Amino acid sequence: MSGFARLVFLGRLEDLAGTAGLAVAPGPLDQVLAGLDRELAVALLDDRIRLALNGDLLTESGGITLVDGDELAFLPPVSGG
Amino acid sequence: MSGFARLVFLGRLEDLAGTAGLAVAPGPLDQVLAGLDRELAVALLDDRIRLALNGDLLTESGGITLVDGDELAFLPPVSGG
Amino acid sequence: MLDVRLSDRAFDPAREIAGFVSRVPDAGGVVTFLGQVRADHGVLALEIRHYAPMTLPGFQALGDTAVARWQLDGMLIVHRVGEMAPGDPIVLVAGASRHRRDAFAATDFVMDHLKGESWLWKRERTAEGWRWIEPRGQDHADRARWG
Amino acid sequence: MLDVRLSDRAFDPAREIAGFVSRVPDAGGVVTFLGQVRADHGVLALEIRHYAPMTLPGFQALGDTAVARWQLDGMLIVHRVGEMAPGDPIVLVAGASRHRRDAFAATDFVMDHLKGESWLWKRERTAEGWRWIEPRGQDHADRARWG
Repeated sequence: MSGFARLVFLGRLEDLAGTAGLAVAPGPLDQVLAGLDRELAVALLDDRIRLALNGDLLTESGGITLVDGDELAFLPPVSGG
Repeated sequence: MSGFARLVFLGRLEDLAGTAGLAVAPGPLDQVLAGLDRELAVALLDDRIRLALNGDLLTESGGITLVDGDELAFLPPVSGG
Repeated sequence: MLDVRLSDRAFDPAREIAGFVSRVPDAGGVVTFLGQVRADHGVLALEIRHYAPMTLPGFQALGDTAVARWQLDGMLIVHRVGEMAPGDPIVLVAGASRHRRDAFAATDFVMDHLKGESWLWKRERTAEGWRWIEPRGQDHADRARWG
Repeated sequence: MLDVRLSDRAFDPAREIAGFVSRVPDAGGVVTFLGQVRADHGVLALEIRHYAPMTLPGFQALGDTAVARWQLDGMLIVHRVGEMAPGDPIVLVAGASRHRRDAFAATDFVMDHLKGESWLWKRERTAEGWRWIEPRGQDHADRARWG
């Protein structure tokens, strides 16, 4: 059991997190986020942030549980210009 | 007096004339054309042939008289793509 | 022929174009778009971040769409990631077709969708430091052109 | 910057594009169109004849129109005359602009008008000999796009 899941922070979220990625204990996403810095957790839950699990864009962010080896990416709106 | 004017044949007219250009005696265009091969003269008078006198496109082909040093170009429709 | 690449180092647009053209001898027309870091408004550097599992597949899907929609002999998409200086190439898109309208439309289409739908995040450094580039409303208008 | 040339010998499109891009450092986007002799339908040679007092001024006027109509940092038109082989470049048009839409539109516009309004006469050689290329109805439709 246990092992690691990985969170990946893109764009400005990387700056906010102070890192491009973070190894976390697997489990329900709510629980994973509760273990993070509060300001970062709030930013990650912003409506405009999309999620990709193992490279696949998620249409719903509710009810996610990370298992060993999962990679969950937080994708802020892409840049214009 | 006298001298020369020059006729210039573009595109397929060059092939028909057998030459890219011809020096002719100055004078009214009708008279100049009358001195050419009949088949060539008929081709030059075709409605779709436009004329340029010394590099300027003519809007009317009637009443042209060539003087010494003039260059009259016969421009068939340009090719498509 | 569809060639889609991300490049984490500078590329030479003229060499890429020459290579592309040599692979489409039957095409009557080749349209290219080259985007480069503008040298005119105090930008000292541009950084583009990507997410490997999504960025390249996204470009590939966009190329596939263009190839399916127009009659193309070839399509090339090369996009820089990482940090760039003013004058550096950012993106090169090329379309080759028998009739030029297809190449124009496909290249234009890819550019309209690249800018707004790619998984890329950009920030600029000016004298005041780094600043993230936000989404633009114009991108939506650009994509809406294609129905 | 408007650069309009006729060339009676082969030119290198990649080198021309590189030279053009180096002269427009402030442009965010450069669109190019390269037309080449197609290698796919039995054409052994293409000859383009021109009339010096009208052909180059005609291209120049077309370039002037594009420069007046769009916001361009630069515009390049290079056109071959004389005899060419399959694969040889015929025409290179490039437009550079701050915003890519101007460069796309100007390049597209110039191509639509080049083909139908330039003072150029073309013939092709196939196994059956030389054949003059006639005007096409499509050229009128292409120009009509621009109102």
